[in-house]
Amino acid sequence: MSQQNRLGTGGRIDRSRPLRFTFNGVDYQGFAGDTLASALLANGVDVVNRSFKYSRPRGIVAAGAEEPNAIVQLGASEAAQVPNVRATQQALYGGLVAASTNGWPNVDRDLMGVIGSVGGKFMPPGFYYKTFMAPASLWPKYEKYIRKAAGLGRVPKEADPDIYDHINRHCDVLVIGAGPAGLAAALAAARSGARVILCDEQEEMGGSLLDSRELVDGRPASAWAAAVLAELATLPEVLVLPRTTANGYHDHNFVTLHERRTEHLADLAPSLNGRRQVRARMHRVRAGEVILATGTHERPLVFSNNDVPGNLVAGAVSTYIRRYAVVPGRRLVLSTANDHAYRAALDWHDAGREVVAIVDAREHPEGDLVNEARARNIRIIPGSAVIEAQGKKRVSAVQVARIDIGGFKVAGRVETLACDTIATSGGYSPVVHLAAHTGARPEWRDDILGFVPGKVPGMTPVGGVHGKGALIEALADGAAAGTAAAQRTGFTAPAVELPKVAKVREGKAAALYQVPHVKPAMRAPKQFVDPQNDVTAAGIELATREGFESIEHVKRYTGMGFGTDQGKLGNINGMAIAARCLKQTIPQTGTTVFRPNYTPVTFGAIAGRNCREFFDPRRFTALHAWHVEHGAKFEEVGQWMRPWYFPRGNESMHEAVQRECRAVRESVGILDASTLGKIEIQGKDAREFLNRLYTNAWTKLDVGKCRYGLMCKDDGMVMDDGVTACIAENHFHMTTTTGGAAAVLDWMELWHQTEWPELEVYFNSVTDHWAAMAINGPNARKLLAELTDDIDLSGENFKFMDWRAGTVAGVPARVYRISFTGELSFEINVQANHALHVWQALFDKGEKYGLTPYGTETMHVLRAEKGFIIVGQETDGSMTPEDLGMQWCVGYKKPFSWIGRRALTRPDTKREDRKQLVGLKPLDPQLVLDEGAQIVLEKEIRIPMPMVGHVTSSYFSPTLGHAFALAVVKGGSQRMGQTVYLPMADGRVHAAEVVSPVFYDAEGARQHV
Amino acid sequence: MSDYAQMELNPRGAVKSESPLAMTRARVAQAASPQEARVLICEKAFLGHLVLRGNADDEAFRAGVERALGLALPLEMGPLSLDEARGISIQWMSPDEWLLIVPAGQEFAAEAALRGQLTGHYAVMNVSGGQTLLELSGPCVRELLMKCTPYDVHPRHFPVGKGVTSVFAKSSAVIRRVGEARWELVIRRSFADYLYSWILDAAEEFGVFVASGEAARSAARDAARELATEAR
Amino acid sequence: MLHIYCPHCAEYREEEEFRPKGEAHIARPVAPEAASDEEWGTYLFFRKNPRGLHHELWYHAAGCRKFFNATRDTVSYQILETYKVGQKPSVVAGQSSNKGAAK
Amino acid sequence: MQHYSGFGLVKHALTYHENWQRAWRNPTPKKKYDVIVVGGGGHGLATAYYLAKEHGITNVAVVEKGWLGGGNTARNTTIVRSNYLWDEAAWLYEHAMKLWEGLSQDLNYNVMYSQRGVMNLGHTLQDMRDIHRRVNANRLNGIDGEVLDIKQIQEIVPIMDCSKHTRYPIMGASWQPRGGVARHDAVAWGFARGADALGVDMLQQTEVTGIRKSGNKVLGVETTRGFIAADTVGVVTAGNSGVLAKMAGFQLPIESHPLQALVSEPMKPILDTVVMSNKVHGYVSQSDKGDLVIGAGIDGYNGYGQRGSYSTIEHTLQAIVELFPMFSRVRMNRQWGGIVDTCPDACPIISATPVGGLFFNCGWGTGGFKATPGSGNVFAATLAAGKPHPLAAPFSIDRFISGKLIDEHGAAGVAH
Repeated sequence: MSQQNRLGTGGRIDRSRPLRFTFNGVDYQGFAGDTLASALLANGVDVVNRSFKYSRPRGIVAAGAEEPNAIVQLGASEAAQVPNVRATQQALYGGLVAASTNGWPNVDRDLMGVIGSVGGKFMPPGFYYKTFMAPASLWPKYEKYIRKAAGLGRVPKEADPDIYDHINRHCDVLVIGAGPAGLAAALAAARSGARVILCDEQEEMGGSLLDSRELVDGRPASAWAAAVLAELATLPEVLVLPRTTANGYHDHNFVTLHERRTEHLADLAPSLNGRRQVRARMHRVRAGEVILATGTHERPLVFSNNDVPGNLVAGAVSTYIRRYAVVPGRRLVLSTANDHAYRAALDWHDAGREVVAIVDAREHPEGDLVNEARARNIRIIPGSAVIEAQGKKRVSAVQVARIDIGGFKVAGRVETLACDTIATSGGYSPVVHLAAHTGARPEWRDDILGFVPGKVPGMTPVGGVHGKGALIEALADGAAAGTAAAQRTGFTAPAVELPKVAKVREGKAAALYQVPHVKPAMRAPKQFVDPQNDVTAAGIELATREGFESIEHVKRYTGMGFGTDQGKLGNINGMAIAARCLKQTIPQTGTTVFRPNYTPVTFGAIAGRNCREFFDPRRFTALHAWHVEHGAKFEEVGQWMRPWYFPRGNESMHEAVQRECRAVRESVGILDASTLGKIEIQGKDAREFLNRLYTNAWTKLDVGKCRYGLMCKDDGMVMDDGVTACIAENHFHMTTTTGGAAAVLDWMELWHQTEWPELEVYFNSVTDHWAAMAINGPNARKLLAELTDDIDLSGENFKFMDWRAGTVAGVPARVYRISFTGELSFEINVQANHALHVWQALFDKGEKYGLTPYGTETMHVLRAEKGFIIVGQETDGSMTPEDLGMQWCVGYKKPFSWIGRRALTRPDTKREDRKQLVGLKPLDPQLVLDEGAQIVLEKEIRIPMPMVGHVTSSYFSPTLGHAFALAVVKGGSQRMGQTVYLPMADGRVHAAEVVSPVFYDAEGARQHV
Repeated sequence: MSDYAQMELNPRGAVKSESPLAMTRARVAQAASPQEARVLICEKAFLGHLVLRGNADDEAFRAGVERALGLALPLEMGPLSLDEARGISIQWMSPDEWLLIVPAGQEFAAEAALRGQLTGHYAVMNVSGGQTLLELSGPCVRELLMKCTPYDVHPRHFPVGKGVTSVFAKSSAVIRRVGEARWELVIRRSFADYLYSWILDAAEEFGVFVASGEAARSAARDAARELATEAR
Repeated sequence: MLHIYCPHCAEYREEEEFRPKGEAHIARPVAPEAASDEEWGTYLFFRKNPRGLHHELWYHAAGCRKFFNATRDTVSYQILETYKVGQKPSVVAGQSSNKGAAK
Repeated sequence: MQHYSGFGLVKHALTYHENWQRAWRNPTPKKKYDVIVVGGGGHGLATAYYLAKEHGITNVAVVEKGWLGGGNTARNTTIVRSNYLWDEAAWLYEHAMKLWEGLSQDLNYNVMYSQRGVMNLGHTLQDMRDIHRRVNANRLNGIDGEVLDIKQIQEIVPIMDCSKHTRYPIMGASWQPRGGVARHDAVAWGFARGADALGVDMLQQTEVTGIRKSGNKVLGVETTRGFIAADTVGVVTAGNSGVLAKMAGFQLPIESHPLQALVSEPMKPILDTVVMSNKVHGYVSQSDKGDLVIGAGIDGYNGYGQRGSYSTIEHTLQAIVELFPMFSRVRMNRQWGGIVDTCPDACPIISATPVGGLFFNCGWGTGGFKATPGSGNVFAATLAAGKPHPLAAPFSIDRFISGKLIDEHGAAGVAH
């Protein structure tokens, strides 16, 4: 395959390493060191895509991040697909497969283009707001067709096989951009011994040094870059990150760097030494100082048909020639408003191809590069600009005319010049994006015709982004900033000796953005501002005409800057056009706010390794392996994996739960209660603290006793509950709900630290320290008796709500006689390392009692039979203790106004018709009501109808022999015996009787045996 | 009756104990041999972990702690009080909180010693069953840690002998640097499986060896030293 | 991503270690039962929510587990100081003074 | 008002689009208006529109410090739904939903309200209880909704990972078919154009610097363009409500927080519905342009900076990749932040204030966009009558004193 545009010599490609690749199904060859874009240009591929709205053929415009057109679908296999890859930033590798994202059936013969050229005139900005409204019923159909046209690339149909990760970095000086200013800054800072990170988005570091015509210390500029990089590599505290884009600049000098580690090698990350490699890594950098050396983006000129393939920005032409040895055409016309762009014509000429003319908007171009052009006898047409390109899939000619910039009109005869390539330059926009991320508004500078970064604490812009684009200035600016930044972070930086660079004399640039046409902008052939979104100068003019006068309105109405290049190429031109239409200056028109990302970042890289098992921690008890081994199904409660039920054989959940329930009520069952939050409280004011924290009183709880407590927030709503034991006079052991443990401890610390620091008390979590095993049922005592000989288990000496220390199965234990089932129950707590031993010992001895492990579902049934609440199920942040019928747990007479007390006397909390906890007994005893069913008072359903409450918990009780539920009902305590109705989605209406929430053993005889 | 109840929680007789990683170790395979691994992981199970609370401004409290433990109470975030020979360390956790780690089985004695020396407002809480200690060694440990914690682990910021508490993956951990390329993590029991799995996954690219038992542990340590020397 | 100086740990730590806890120096009425519904509602829910300097409570959740205060600009996000609970801020907004609010 | 239609578009094309009229005027402020609406976002513009259209009050100014629709209207994820739990909230949002359904025709401006359905996922048993509770309540309030099982979810969103291998496997979902998304900017512009046509003055680049009172009665607003008098002032300034309240001399039970969102690059449509998950905390839809529009969580600190913390974005994308593993290779184009004014009960305030003639409509938190027409409609009625519209009455500031909160936090399942 020929590379007809490749030069025989020069460039930074490796001709000894040819690489084959496929684009739109055609095989091509490029070289190592190419980008996909340079390889396509080398092969003379003109049309790389079709535009979004008008489906116009589009070619490569730029050589970097600002490229709007060359957006391709990458990937040889389904799982490897990557949508919207910018060909100018994709390194070529052997076997690369890419295709255009738009165009049907293909980019060269595109049928949509016909529609675009005919229908385009009916699609001005905002056209969809003005139509598709009648009839209203057809909008979904219209939308379907609108959606058909949407999007660029496509999402892979398979899950991503690659992995990603994050790394946290801290440095003294972060230098973003490894062009001349960035390298000088990094070198100066690094020589001080400071921790320096230097990153650059390109495959190779050096920035403009890699395609510069200038000499540094008498040698090619790239040699100086190589020398600096070599020195940096020897410094231990320096990290150099190529292929790494600073994509987001966040508060307090936190910068995210997106490092693409394998995308230059293959579409799927190859393994290394048999181990997986991450495809991309996000460096989360906290920097003492940031040096912004992001350079500039060249602005193209806006003229008619400036989107025909063969139109490039001037700097890109130089880059392709000098860096990749690719001349993207035969005959060049350069249209410029500044000196610097003359490089394109000089490089083109020196590559042996024809420069038809340099069209310079300035009346009297003067400068070193202008003189060089003159010396080569290149025709320079002053005071003029290209006003229109001709050609369909490739430029065939240009129309050039003398223009009056101030008067915005063509001021002379139109001349047609045959050519196949147009290079343009309207000037250089500092890459201020990152600085703008922090909220700093860019500031306009008339002298450089561009916005420079606003002030950001700890950030120094250098080089092009600082308005110092000339090589000699950039080097000095960077070195000075590097030294200063190192000093500010506490290092002494020896001065860097600047290399010798000749000063290039340049004439003043002209402020040209949109080139006037002989026709008014609304009637002239399309003049593209943002080619990816097909935003034209006429579109911007129309927007301002319709009253969209803020630049944000203009952007949003036209879509300008919303492409994947985020307006890097077009935004300033668009603003200039809006300013012209509104008869304002550019700074009056304002700038738009740039947001992260600077260039798009893979979701996977941002997610890192935090998916699947690492998405959120799973917490396990010391007995988890046993539960797994015994077939438990698990329910997750606040990160904890709790056994839900233990099915035997082919048992259904219902069957297993019924069996487990019966075992507890009839003999003995065991629950792993280790997940309950446990907080150790020590200090002489522990009791007082509990008095203030809980709704009930703690002053008189004796050592060896336990008490249930309810906690409210200060709005009077229940937040948590649990049992707290008095271990010694000033020593308590608190339990909380499984999900609430951390929040309760933080809550206690909050009140102690901010409100009551005078109380002498300390808290600490001991949740993980203790494993807790609750044996429940009439045989619980007998079972425990077989494993302990130092605890008197008799009913008279170890009463309900007592706790005792002793030995269980040879292991020191605290045994709490507390019950969440209403049965005789002992909760055995041992140091978690010994839990499995005790658990197994219980099963060894428990076989004869049919000791049955049970999970949370059975626990829920059993506690609901007793009317015990679950915080978070019976409560939802809007229930007071009184709503729950738990007045018995409220210490109205406690002297200190405990947390939540005052709120209970607010008008709304005093209402008698608040929702209150009740029991429901379905009239059909077999019917288990739906949890979440709404409750109404009338059998006849009419919608809308008033609801009085809902079912919070609902089960079938094998003990009661019927279904039952807990519910909250407005004025529920006054409705005992009343029938309420529960309308279902399928039209059935269930009926239930309002009853007490305590269904079983209301007098509590069983737990007191 | 005393104001506080202290309890020996270790059994007298032979009882099989399980560290927080017992289940996880069985689940996770060793990834690399000690020779090629650049990260070595070893659990130091069953140590005594105690939380000590008290007023650092109270001279009597400080003196009492020193008498009880033979180690000075660290008064600021960072430097550990460490006696490697005796296997005892005290780490500042908060202005009024310290983590005391003692050899396996000595937690009761340590608590008793403290209670014997301290008066006034203080607290000692045994948390030995609730956490475990992981030793990480090898030339790539620092880079591994950078993937796990936002805390700056650079030697200039994290010299040998320092200990901090910070975010670790999506949980938290106590991070201590006990040698040039030797680090310790103190992690909570219920999060141990998650953190351990996370560490192995994050360390995959370096090659990771899981050492178990005392012999393997010392072999691992030797290998780590060698590698650390090479890396320099 | 804020970089926050913990006055207890005496160094800057990453935002992930902390949790914001809203406005600082909100005093619970000393005698809640004597407080009017308005006073109680104000204490519970009504906040200064300034655009500019904000004295706010932070919790070093993954560090020393201590609460402390910060004076932070809610527009620029610059933190002007952090100080311990019980201390007063040294930086207060000029016009929109929070005088007397510190406790 | 120039009527918009497909036919008109063709006609204008023939004259090179040179004859389109302004969508709204750029008037000089009058000395006095009957009503001033402070805040030219969606809610404020809707308020002005309905004041003029439904109450015949056309001597109205909308005072906007920046550009119309430039606050949260321009920065949200455009989700519209009405499946709220509590009656008061459900009625208000359903009122809005009904207005959404005819809004393009009413305004003669295509707001592209696309009823593609909103799915709220449940990942735990309690999530499912809450979903059943909410859907049952919605149904009895006349709001469409159903509970979906895994198979039904998979039919609607085949690309979502409904397997057991995710960290929080999906257990079910609620589904509101009438929910969807709309084109956010168009909503502001449509209301502005409609209000302008009825005589409302849109005063852009006019910042309110003070609220003038006489005793306890509002007289008008001080602005950067001078004093403007009005008998009635309605403040609809979202994240800046606290600042305005301070000018009027009182506090609100509101805190302003950053709320972030992001979009991917545009891709061929692959997701035709709105998927929301409170548990893993991510929500996503795909716009008609092809970008995935993704909402992130609220940052915990107060902030007016229109930016939040990066860790919030990280977590959001973890959630999205967790739900849609095939999105891992998709790339995030742009993120941004809004300022949300959040009330303690996650419900808005539409209320009279201690100052006579001064009303506030704020505290919408993350729920503002979907309420836009309903909020404007009931607020207009409130301003016109000088007392709360019945749907607005439960949203009075007094509820924070009495304790009658409408707590949509826990039980509603989702807050967005």
